[in-house]
Amino acid sequence: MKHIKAVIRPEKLNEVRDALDKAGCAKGMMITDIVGHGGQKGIEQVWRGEKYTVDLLPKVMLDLVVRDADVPTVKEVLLRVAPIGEFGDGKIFIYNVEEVIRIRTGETGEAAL
Amino acid sequence: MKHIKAVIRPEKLNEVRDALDKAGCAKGMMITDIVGHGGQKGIEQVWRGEKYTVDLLPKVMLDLVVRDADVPTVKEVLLRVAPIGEFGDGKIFIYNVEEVIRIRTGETGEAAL
Amino acid sequence: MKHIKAVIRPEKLNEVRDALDKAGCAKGMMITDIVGHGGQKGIEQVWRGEKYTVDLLPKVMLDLVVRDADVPTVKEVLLRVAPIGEFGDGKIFIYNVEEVIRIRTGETGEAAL
Amino acid sequence: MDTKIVLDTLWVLLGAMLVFFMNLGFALVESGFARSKNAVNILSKNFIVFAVSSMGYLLLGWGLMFGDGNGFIGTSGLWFVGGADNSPAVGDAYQGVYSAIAWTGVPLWAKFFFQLVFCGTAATIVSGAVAERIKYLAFILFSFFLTLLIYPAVGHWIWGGGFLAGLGMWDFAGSSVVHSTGGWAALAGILVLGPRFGKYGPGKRINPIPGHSLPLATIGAFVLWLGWFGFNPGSTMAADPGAIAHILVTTNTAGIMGLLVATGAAWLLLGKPDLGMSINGLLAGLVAITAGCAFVSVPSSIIIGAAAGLLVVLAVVFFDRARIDDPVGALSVHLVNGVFGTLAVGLFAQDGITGVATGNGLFFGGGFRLLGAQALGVVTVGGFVFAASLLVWFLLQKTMGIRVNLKEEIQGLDIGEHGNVAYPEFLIHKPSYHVANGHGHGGGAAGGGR
Amino acid sequence: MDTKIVLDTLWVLLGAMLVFFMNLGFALVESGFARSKNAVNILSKNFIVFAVSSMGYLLLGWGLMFGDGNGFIGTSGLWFVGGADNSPAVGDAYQGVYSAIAWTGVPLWAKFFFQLVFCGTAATIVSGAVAERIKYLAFILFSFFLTLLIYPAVGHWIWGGGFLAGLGMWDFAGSSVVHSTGGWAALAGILVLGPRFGKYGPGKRINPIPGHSLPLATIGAFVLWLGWFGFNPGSTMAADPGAIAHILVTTNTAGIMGLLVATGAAWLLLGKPDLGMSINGLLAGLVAITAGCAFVSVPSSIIIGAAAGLLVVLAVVFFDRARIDDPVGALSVHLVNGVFGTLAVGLFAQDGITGVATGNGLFFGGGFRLLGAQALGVVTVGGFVFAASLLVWFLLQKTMGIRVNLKEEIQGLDIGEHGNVAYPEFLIHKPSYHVANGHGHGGGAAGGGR
Amino acid sequence: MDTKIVLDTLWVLLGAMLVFFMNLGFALVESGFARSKNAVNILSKNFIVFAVSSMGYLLLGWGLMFGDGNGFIGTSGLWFVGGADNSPAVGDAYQGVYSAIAWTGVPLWAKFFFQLVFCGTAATIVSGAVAERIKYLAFILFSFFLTLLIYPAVGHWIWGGGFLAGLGMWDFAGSSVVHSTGGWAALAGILVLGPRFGKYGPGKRINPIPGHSLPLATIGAFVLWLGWFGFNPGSTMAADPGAIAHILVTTNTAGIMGLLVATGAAWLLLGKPDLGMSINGLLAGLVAITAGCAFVSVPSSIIIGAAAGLLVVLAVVFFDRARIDDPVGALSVHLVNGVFGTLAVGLFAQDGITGVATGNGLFFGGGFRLLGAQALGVVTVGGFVFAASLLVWFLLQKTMGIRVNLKEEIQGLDIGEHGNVAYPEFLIHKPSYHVANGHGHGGGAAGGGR
Ligand SMILES: Nc1ncnc2c1ncn2[C@@H]1O[C@H](COP(=O)(O)OP(=O)(O)O)[C@@H](O)[C@H]1O
Ligand SMILES: Nc1ncnc2c1ncn2[C@@H]1O[C@H](COP(=O)(O)OP(=O)(O)O)[C@@H](O)[C@H]1O
Ligand SMILES: Nc1ncnc2c1ncn2[C@@H]1O[C@H](COP(=O)(O)OP(=O)(O)O)[C@@H](O)[C@H]1O
Repeated sequence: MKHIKAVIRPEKLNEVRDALDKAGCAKGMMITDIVGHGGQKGIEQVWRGEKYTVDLLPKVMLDLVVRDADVPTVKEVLLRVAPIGEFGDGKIFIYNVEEVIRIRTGETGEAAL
Repeated sequence: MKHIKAVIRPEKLNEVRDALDKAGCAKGMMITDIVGHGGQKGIEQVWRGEKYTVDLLPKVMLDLVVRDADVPTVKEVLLRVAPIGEFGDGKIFIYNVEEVIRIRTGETGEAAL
Repeated sequence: MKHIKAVIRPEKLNEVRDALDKAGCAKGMMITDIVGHGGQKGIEQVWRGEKYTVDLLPKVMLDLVVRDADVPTVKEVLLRVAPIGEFGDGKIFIYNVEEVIRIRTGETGEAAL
Repeated sequence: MDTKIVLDTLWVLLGAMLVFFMNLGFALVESGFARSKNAVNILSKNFIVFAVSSMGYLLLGWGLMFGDGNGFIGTSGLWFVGGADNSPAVGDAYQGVYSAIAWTGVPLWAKFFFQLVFCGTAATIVSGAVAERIKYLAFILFSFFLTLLIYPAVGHWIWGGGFLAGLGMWDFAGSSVVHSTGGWAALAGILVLGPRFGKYGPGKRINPIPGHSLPLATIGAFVLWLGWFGFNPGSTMAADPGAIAHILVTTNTAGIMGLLVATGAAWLLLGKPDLGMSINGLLAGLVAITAGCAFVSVPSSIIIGAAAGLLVVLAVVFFDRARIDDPVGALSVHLVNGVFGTLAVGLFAQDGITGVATGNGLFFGGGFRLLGAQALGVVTVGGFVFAASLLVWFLLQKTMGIRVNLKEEIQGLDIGEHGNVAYPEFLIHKPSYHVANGHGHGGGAAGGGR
Repeated sequence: MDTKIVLDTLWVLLGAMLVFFMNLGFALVESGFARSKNAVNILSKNFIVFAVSSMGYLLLGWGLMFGDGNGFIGTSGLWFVGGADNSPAVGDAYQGVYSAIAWTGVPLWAKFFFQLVFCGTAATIVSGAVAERIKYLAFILFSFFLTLLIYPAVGHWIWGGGFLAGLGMWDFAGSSVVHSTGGWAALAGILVLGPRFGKYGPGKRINPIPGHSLPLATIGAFVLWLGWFGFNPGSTMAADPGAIAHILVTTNTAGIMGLLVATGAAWLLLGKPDLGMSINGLLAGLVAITAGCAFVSVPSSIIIGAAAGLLVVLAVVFFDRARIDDPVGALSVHLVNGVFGTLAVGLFAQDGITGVATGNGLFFGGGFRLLGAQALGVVTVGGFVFAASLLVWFLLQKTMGIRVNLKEEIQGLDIGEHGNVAYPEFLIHKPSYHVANGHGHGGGAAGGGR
Repeated sequence: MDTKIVLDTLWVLLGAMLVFFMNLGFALVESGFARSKNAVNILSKNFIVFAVSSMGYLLLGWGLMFGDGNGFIGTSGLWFVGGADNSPAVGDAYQGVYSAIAWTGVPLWAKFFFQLVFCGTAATIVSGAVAERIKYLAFILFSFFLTLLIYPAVGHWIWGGGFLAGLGMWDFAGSSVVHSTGGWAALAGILVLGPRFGKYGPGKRINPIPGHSLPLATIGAFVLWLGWFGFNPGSTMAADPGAIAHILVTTNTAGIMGLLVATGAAWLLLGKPDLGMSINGLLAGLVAITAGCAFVSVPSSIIIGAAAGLLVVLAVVFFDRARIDDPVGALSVHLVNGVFGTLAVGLFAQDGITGVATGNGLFFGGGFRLLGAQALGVVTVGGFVFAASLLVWFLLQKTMGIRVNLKEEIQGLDIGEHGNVAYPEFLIHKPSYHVANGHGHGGGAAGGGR
């Protein structure tokens, strides 16, 4: 099994979820609100007369653990739906998972996904 | 060393921590508030006349890096304490960790846990 | 490529970012607000007459995916800048990353970092 | 100094202060009902709107509304409240150009400030309805024209000795003058602006967009409730004990009935007693009694309030079905119940109940005479305010544009319009949900966290 | 119109508005002191409770309290404030069935509204004490009975010409009538409901459950402080300059002493000047001076306030040790200090200090006569309200149930009872802690984030 | 009872209550403008400061300010407002030791409470300026000395029949007595304390430290706006209809001009209409008109307010460049505009405009006489308050220390000083940013989340 970590724009979350649902390859997911930076530049703000740039921008981190066979589909979906074509579209990182257990039943392996 | 990521019900966090303490196998942990979904269905809400279902539910993500030898104990504790027997009890994912360093001292490996 | 997860003191975040910038080895990062505990003791608080100790302290989790060649530099920077020499300085965990993709362009591998 | 003048001035100024404080109430209800990414924008609008109204009404609005003139508009003492006036003289002793308001024996500046806070209320109603997509500057300019020209015209007709008053229309504290005027102006704005991005999906799909803070909204509701005790009883503009006590009780009674009935209706229809609907219910009851608070009995106020509570629930659902996107329910509260309240005078009025010779309403044997006058007022005010507002909105749209661009709307107006965020230290995320009447994930691409 | 009537009416209505505004204060203190997952529920309760009280008191409460009758209850003009009454006539000129309150020369509806806001206060006190576990509907029904029957009975005895007044008991603005009545009703509710899940662990373990927003609670405290300037000085129900100025100062002085002493006591006992305790201290001082504000000197008000500040700290600790789970400290503030304040009249009263012939208290040479009457009042009110409330709570429990189920309690009442959450966009998590007097992680299974 | 006494008392107490409520306004503006990790501390300071002021002013402050004495200080009836006094007698009928305030015919306790709330305002101004680094106890003690000694001295000179009044200086509602006094005391405190950790970087670098909640700050601004309608019109201490209506309008007009001009200036200078600056602009306009509200015309109030709106924007920038770290802009609002407002009387006064014989200001043909007196007042008050405050701050620093240690400052004062956190359930993080005028990441080591 693989762990796919995708950092995406918060406003794309719902679209991505819909697309993954349709592709039938995301049985479960974890969503974390993070801030990050990569190539994207920051947002200018003002505080009572002083300008500054908030350079850590809000992103959504999507963590999916999927069967090895589903990895290509998930990648394809993400690359299709998540970008708007500007800096800040995000990245995908893939890791190996050694074991998965469903807490409710104790099932392990792909059955637990 | 292994990284054990457990997604559990927020209301079980304290019980789980107590049990891990007692089992003596969690020297440190990282706790993140996430939202997620798996088999559990959402919560119905109302906003001035419109009903909707919040389908991403709050979960707590517990990240523990432990000695290989402690993995079975941690699994046992989690499977015993975390579930209430309904959808939404959560999952356990296990990963390999290549290196650990304690920032304060620079110690590495199991000594750093 | 390696995934370096560093749990540090929130008040050290900016210094660490500056130092990583200078070292030129952090093209991007993910920052998550977590709570955790390790060796550090909690903070005493009061609520209308009852004392208690908040034992999960706020930490910042810094996730960097870097080229293998950059790992030593990042470690060096973190060990130099992040600690104040007291319990609670945090830890570094290193994992293997199997694949990286830049969502905007579809580039993969080190080119995507 | 004549004691009555002192007493009346104290009462008028106390009332005016309470109504002024309603600006805070509106600011909080509206920002609580909106998303956090637009909270600074809404607070800014509600913060500046009273300043803008103060300018517009001082500059010209007061003169148009109360200056002597014809049945349609004031033509004397127009600028800067600068006409001749020997207030607090009343009746025959009065000499000046603001004779339509010479019945109340308080100093000119007391009259002005009291009328100003009402004018400001009309402007602030618009704010919530056009929230989460309008340009800050466009809102400021619209408010200026509303308080400079549109509101004063309507006010002249009904309170400034104009033709509607002459035709026997009664609006004690402004269900029409203030609330429906604000409501019609808001409706015009909503239609020109269009709905918020992501509010309506394909087909019949309606995406609820929950507000970000019910505590803020609730504080606002209480502040408005308090303010209404200045709004209605204060509109006697005289410290008449019997009248003000009566009005206070009819006002409160209608408000609580609106609250109770809207809560109950939501409970029955939706299965849960939704707090947002309870708040709208209270406000609906208060708006509905505003025209008639001095003309109807306490039992009648129970009925009016209860009807308002039901109306507001239905209206909220109606406007959503009609795809008229009103983020805070301003139309359902102020427009629908402003109209209803004005008509209710024609139904429930009892001649002279607090001393005013309104004649009786339909239910008290007065026949259709009063109801007819009220209906005429409703239609005239509605037609004029809606048309005039449409015109102003269109002019603004053609010249400067009134809607922020899509990217800014998605990111939130706070950054785009103000360079501020409301809560810089809090972790904020957009809730994700499924909608009962649609499929897929709610909000679609309706925009991310902060 | 008689000038005195106008003056008195203005003062009474100003006071009433300030007391009305205390509803906001209670809403904020209580919701700030509770967890965010129950905030909508508490706001909803405090929002609807004044509506329910308005109904109950209009329907029958006023009649039972002030209708002419016997020493125990009013029996005339019971329904809908509908009895004969020629207010604002006073004294011999008065003709009507509400003669117990004919001493104040204001219109009937002014009397009604002023008394209503006090009745509403009693009901709102209960809300905080039973927070975080009671069913919304059960609270609504209890409030209805409280304001329809229980409060009016007590009110009749003390303010409605009933037997306690006859026995020489004095309660100027309601330490007993309002605060201890609310407190006893709350105590009964707490006992029937039981503590919140997770509040008490095995052995002696007490888990503190911190509230979610000290800013909300602090806003509430300031609003209550302001409101008390209507509560106490307004209770003259007449614009008597010397008396109202005196009462304003004794009220403020007792409040600040409560605040200072409670802060100091917390600082010494706990090592830190806990803001929550400061807030409770202020309120304790204000409650304690409520009975005696018009009967004691400014120096005495210093002592009463200081004692209240100490009492409230001890009471908070006591109730927690006794496992009586009162999330906001309502018992410590309103019950304990309502009782103390009533007794304090028997100690500190100075005959005629603002013109009322109370006789002197124990410390001013009056012996035990007054103190005895006060004590009798305390016991009678306590016995009756506690018993009657227990009965109502039991009936509600048997018929509809008064406590939400455990799952709902853990998830939070906002979702279960209202289908709303207070802050849909904020990331919220339950703080995790160790308790000084226990072991293991605090809150045990006391429920997760949102 | 003389009707005028009743009327005046009602007005004075209403004004006093409104000014009292400004404590809430200050608490919210200041805590909203500060970081969440210090919110409990700021709320605690603002909550206790009125209690401390009440003590200090009751104990001795009132006596020093209004007790008969010499031109510099009161010497009779010093303690506990205990001197002989037959208020509400006025003029020749007055017998007592507080003759400087015998012109207003209200009871002694009404005079006291009204003056107390002004004294409390001066103390609360300091709170914001020294925020986020001062020890709670040090602030309490400073406030005590300020209200016990420093404020009363200045008050005596100007309002207590002292030498500045004798020299023809006029300060109607306290631009100098209250606002600049608070401002100078704050400046002294800031200089002794030094800037917050992380505020200024190497070179010219200035790190903005955004406040944590603009909604809180906005609520506060509205509450202050309302409060000012008590502050200025109430300072007639008599229910004089013409005067109070006039003052109300000049007050509001100056406030809105401050708001509009500051918003516009920020828009032009920074590209965005920053809400924080709008709030400071409103307050600047209100402070600037405070001295002259009864002495200038409505058109003049427009100019004064507009100038204040510009001044405050420049002052905020100036103090930051000068590395005088004032987290909430208290100096720019209260000190700069308190001074400006005092001088503005010398420019814009029109003799007898509301009946007071001030003589004309420079722009109305009065020459430099009045302006000279005002300038003398500004310098004298500034010199004395600054020096006396410096002394007190130094004494506190030497004995107990006035600044929390660095670790506590970084962690936040809420934990260190109070053992509380403002929002225990919310996830809070420090925003990270780059500053336009520096390099590297803003806030440097300026401290983490909570
Ligand atoms: N090397 C990296 N390690 C960790 N996170 C990264 C890395 N690169 C990017 N990210 C995350 O992805 C988000 C989007 O990346 P971004 O630089 O905006 O993409 P791009 O510029 O390639 O379009 C960042 O905000 C950050 O959180
Ligand atoms: N395949 C997965 N990948 C990532 N996270 C998952 C996955 N499956 C479940 N989760 C996480 O675990 C949580 C609990 O899972 P859930 O489906 O409720 O468990 P189950 O239905 O098996 O009892 C989810 O909310 C989600 O955050
Ligand atoms: N074994 C571990 N697994 C997961 N997270 C850990 C572990 N040890 C420490 N941490 C994280 O690192 C943070 C800092 O660790 P801490 O114990 O304070 O370091 P030390 O005591 O070694 O200086 C903790 O709050 C926790 O979030």
